[in-house]
Amino acid sequence: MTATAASAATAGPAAAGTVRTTYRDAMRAALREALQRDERVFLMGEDVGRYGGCFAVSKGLLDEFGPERVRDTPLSEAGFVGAGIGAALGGMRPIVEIMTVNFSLLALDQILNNAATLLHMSGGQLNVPLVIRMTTGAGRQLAAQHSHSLEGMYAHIPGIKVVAPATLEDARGMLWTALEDPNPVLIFEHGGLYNMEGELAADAGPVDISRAVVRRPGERLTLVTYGGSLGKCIAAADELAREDISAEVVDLRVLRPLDTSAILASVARTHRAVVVDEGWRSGSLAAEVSARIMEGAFWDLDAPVGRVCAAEVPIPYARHLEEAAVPQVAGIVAAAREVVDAGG
Amino acid sequence: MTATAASAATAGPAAAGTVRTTYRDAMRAALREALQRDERVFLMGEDVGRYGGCFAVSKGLLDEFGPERVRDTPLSEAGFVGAGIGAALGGMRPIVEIMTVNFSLLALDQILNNAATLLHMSGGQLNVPLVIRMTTGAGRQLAAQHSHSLEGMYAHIPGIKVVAPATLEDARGMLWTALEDPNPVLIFEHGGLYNMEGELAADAGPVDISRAVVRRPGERLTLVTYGGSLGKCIAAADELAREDISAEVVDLRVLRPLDTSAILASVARTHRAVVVDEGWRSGSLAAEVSARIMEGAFWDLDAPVGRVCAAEVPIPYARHLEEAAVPQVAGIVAAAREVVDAGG
Amino acid sequence: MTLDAEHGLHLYREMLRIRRFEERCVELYSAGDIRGFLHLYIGEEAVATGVMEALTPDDAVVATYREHGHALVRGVEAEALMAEMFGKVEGCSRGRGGSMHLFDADRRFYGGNAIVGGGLPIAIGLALADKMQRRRRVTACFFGEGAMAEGEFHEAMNLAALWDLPVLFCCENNLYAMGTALARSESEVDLALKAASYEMPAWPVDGMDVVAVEEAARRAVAAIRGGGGPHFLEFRTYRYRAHSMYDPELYRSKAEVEEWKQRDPLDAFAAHLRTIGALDDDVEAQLEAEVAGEIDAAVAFAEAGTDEPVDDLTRFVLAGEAP
Amino acid sequence: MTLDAEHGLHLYREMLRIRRFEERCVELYSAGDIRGFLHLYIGEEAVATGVMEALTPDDAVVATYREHGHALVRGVEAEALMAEMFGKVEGCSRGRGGSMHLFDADRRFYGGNAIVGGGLPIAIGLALADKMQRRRRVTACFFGEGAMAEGEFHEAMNLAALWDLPVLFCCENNLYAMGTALARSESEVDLALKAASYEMPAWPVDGMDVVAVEEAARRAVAAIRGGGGPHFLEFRTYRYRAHSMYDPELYRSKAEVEEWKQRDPLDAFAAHLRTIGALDDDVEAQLEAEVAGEIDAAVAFAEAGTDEPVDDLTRFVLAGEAP
Ligand SMILES: Cc1ncc(C[n+]2csc(CCOP(=O)(O)OP(=O)(O)O)c2C)c(N)n1
Ligand SMILES: Cc1ncc(C[n+]2csc(CCOP(=O)(O)OP(=O)(O)O)c2C)c(N)n1
Ligand SMILES: [Mg+2]
Ligand SMILES: [Mg+2]
Repeated sequence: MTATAASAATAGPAAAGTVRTTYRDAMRAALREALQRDERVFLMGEDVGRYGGCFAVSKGLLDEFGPERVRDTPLSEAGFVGAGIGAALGGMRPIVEIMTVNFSLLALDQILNNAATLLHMSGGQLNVPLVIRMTTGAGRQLAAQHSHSLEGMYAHIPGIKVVAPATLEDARGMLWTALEDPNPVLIFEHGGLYNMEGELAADAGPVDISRAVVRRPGERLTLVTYGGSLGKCIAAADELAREDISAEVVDLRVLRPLDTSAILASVARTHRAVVVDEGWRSGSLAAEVSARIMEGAFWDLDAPVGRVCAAEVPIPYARHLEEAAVPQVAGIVAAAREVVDAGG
Repeated sequence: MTATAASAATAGPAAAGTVRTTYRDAMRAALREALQRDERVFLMGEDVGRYGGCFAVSKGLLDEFGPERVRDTPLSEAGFVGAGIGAALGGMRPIVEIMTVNFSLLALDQILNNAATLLHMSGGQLNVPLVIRMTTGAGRQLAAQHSHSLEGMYAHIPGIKVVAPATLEDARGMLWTALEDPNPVLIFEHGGLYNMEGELAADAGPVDISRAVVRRPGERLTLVTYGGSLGKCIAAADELAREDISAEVVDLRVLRPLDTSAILASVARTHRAVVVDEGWRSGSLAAEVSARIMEGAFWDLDAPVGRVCAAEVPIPYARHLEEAAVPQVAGIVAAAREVVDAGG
Repeated sequence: MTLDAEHGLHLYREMLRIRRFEERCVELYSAGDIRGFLHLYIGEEAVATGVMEALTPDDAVVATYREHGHALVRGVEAEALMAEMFGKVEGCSRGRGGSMHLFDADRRFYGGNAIVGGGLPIAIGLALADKMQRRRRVTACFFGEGAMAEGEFHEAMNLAALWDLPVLFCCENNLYAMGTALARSESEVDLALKAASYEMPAWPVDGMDVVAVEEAARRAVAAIRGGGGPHFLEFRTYRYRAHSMYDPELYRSKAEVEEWKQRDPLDAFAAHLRTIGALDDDVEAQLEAEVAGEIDAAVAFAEAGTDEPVDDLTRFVLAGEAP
Repeated sequence: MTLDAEHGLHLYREMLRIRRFEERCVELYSAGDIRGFLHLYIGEEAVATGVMEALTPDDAVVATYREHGHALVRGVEAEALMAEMFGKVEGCSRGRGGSMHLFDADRRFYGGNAIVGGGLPIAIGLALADKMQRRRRVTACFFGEGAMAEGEFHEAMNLAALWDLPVLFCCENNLYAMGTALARSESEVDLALKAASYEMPAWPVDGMDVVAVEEAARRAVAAIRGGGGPHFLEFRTYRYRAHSMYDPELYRSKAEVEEWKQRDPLDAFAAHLRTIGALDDDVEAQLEAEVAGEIDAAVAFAEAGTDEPVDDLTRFVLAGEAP
């Protein structure tokens, strides 16, 4: 099962000093810690309070921290994201939750024209220490208005940071670091990961949000991925290993700014790469990764960099079509084989 | 002057049967023709009527066609773009004008979640024959909320077509073809082109919106570009020619779907390429072009594909900083030299 | 309005079709035949049923993700709806939309929109097309009270009023937006009053009384068709079930739910029909049997349905293209 | 409110500073020293002047692209403003923002927003921070009447009212949004009435009368500071000049403009000051000289300004990073 594969790859063997948890609970623990450690922190979004969070991430926090700091909002994405920007300017440390990335388009004006722009446009006077969390991705048969992966669009915007926790450690640790960052940080949580279960160090805490990480070392090719596709890449690497194709799996973790050196370092070793991204292929983050490999490791390459992305369609409801629309293990394995067989 | 360079490259030498005109007037002629030829066509947007269009493109059309068909809207981008979608579903052929691409973010929910999605999500029942025009790009010292080039973000979205007229012919000819298209078509007009002057065939009419075009043939490398950067690439090619570097200039014209075969055909001849794009570098359309060349012409390449894009900053007001932030002829020439000198 | 027996039975039957259809959907969801989100209309049946009575086939309907009932009473076949829920190509959206995205162009049923407030601008656009083409058609747009906090709602209301568009705004005020009570989402909880601030005729209607709903809708539609411009109706109703399938319902009391059930649109109306002698046990049994038959047939149709070929995945991304 | 001479002169002086500053800007624009868009406040000076009187340095201000006057009377140095218009690094935004994006964090002047309606959500967020931190500060948010058609306006109004936030919404109703007359952008042209639909105290004010503006602003600010929640003021005023620098003004008559000029906020107030003996030719001449001196110094400062090094282009894209 990809979920445990992913967490296993990161949590390592269950050891003393680890607890069994889920991505959802790890995220909630991070929220609780943030609310406890810094009274400037508050969580704001639709149904984060009384409802318990649309994916139950914030369940219980209302009782613990009250309606001021676990603040239910009306359906007003632009309004409450903008309010988060203003509150950040006013000295608070808001965590704004947007239920699903598709809805975040309603707030994109605030995010791009204000949050990402104010610091530079004001000549360095106004930084916006805001964290925005949202769910992304397909896999739950929620159809075309709830299933897209638009994080690549956000990764195009200067003035913000974009992270995608793919493991229990990162679900637990990225939030605090994001809150400490003086800039707007967007956290993309893949909806398919919330139930991912695994072992997490009992003392797990903040993690960096600047570096990509090799989740699985390998020699023959590099699989570059992030978020909901990490588990699939680990599974693909396992399958490739059975064919004696040793694949290295790089988890980008941070989608903006990209950790280019980590990508290039891996490709310098393997000379081959496939980028796996649940976003639509054209103009995907995968395209940027491919272009950077072109620019930074062209002479190292033994074959063209491959991409496994979402089909360029609105994600359909029917399970078989949804599965066909987004990267799957078999497709990753096939793409890896192709790249390995190609060229010299 | 780059403008005339661009138009010269397309209109050819002033001949009998040509008229001297501007990009703005060509666009207006296209609007007038559309309103005359098809009574289902109407133009809707902020200040398209009584004000005469914020860039004077629609000046005079109100008097000719009346306030029903040259319809001023309140400041409600999501509202009137959505109304355009509904009107298209209702049998009209709306042309919706959004003043500037930065403001279009307010309507992105309607464009992505509805216009681009309805046909597929309804199983083929509801196509949306809508045209949306907007201004894009820097160069007029309008600063960070009026100067960005976000067309690359739109080119990421399945279910729409995206075009960028860079010449007088295309300003004159793309609109009608877009209106005949059963799908939503976005037309990006670079603000720096409206005053571009040149010769246009007196009988200029509709042009295709499916193919990229070689604006200037060459052998040593390919400059792939579109929109506001075409004139700069032509000028760069002229300068390179003086150094005996023969550069081919490909005008993408259509940003979605990309005419990949035209790009690959050129690179197959020149074996080298630089992509020039006024969008921010990371996640740019240029990255997609580079990735496609990687995938489709890797073995033809004698050097890594280069990119000349906008600096990853909100576009500043100060002229010297704005100029430094977006591609300029000198930078294109330098990148071209580098690619030509690189490798074998 | 004096209610004749036949029409009364018709209304009751339509509400019953919605109720039983959705009850079956719940079973099928548990069985795994239906997936994704499933938003039930149970408790609110009188609203869609009454409003649709006021519309002609030529009018248009725009609804939300809670639209099974609207689709059913608008005349979309139960088979096509159930097949859609099953994700089958025989579904009304080829199985691509599921519960939240039901479409039927022939019946001018424009979905099935799951972006809260997202349907309103489309609705006024449909009405704009009618107005510009001098067609005397009406577009009915359904949305929940939660949508009234969204900017798109306000932009659409203003454009409709400003341009005098033939739109019937149907606010289904079931008091909650997921877990958010009206008083936590709107500073003005009198929604008809709020809508009136757009200079648009607006009034509240008992959404649990199908006759009151039909009457109000007919009045509004007649006015709109007569050139009276957009109208807004606030239907006061209640959702009995969870927002979607999973929902601990921490935000409201069981007692509140029970109270509303005392005013159940079907029970109350059935009782009334019995008093006027339009309904008795035999008729009721017969109705139930007919409805059950329709639903059984729909389920059988859906079960016998086929998956859309995977090769068709990219079909209809753009119109006028080969797959 | 009885007006003492000293305060009256102060108000007049502030309005004069705005008017003369912008008249100079027009010359500098023609000379090519100022580029891009330039939106003049001439005719509307009484609004910013009166409102700022009601604020303390601790309060916050959010304005639009038509904000030279607001910045000036808020206390941003004319030098820093003019240098910004010139695109110099000595400008209040390092020359990166220009006329539309004036910022001064020390004076809690949060710009300078050129997305119509875009500043309102930020303003309520600033107020939310004050409320959560139990600070008795007020955030004044300026916007034009055209912004009231934007969804962001409505979302912000509702949140402010719902959460009882200390915001003063200052609508500068100059009757036009570029070329679009109020009646073509709002179905309800009584904007105070419209705002009241959010259950928020709201009233119209003569925006050509600086004393009336100050009085209304003081009343509202006192109420807000006292915990009375958000207030909305509609300032009825008029823009004498083009929307920006290029504008054929096809959408209004010269006569209309002339009519409004008869009610010029400076002339009318000067006349009043003369009747109460607070102003005479000598004082007037002295004021003009002082203001001219300030502006000359600002222009000289701007002309002597330096360009930000191109190497600093990517500085401040992210905070806490080396250039
Ligand atoms: C723009 C947007 N934001 C959030 C959601 C998630 N969501 C789906 S339904 C819903 C509540 C809507 O409440 P209401 O409008 O009252 O309709 P109801 O569900 O009560 O019928 C929310 C928050 C969404 N679908 N779209
Ligand atoms: C979201 C958005 N849409 C359009 C514009 C272009 N625009 C700039 S000012 C303006 C008119 C605004 O009118 P109003 O709000 O009344 O302010 P005024 O200029 O009259 O002071 C328009 C349409 C913009 N800047 N932002
Ligand atoms: Mg509701
Ligand atoms: Mg105005």
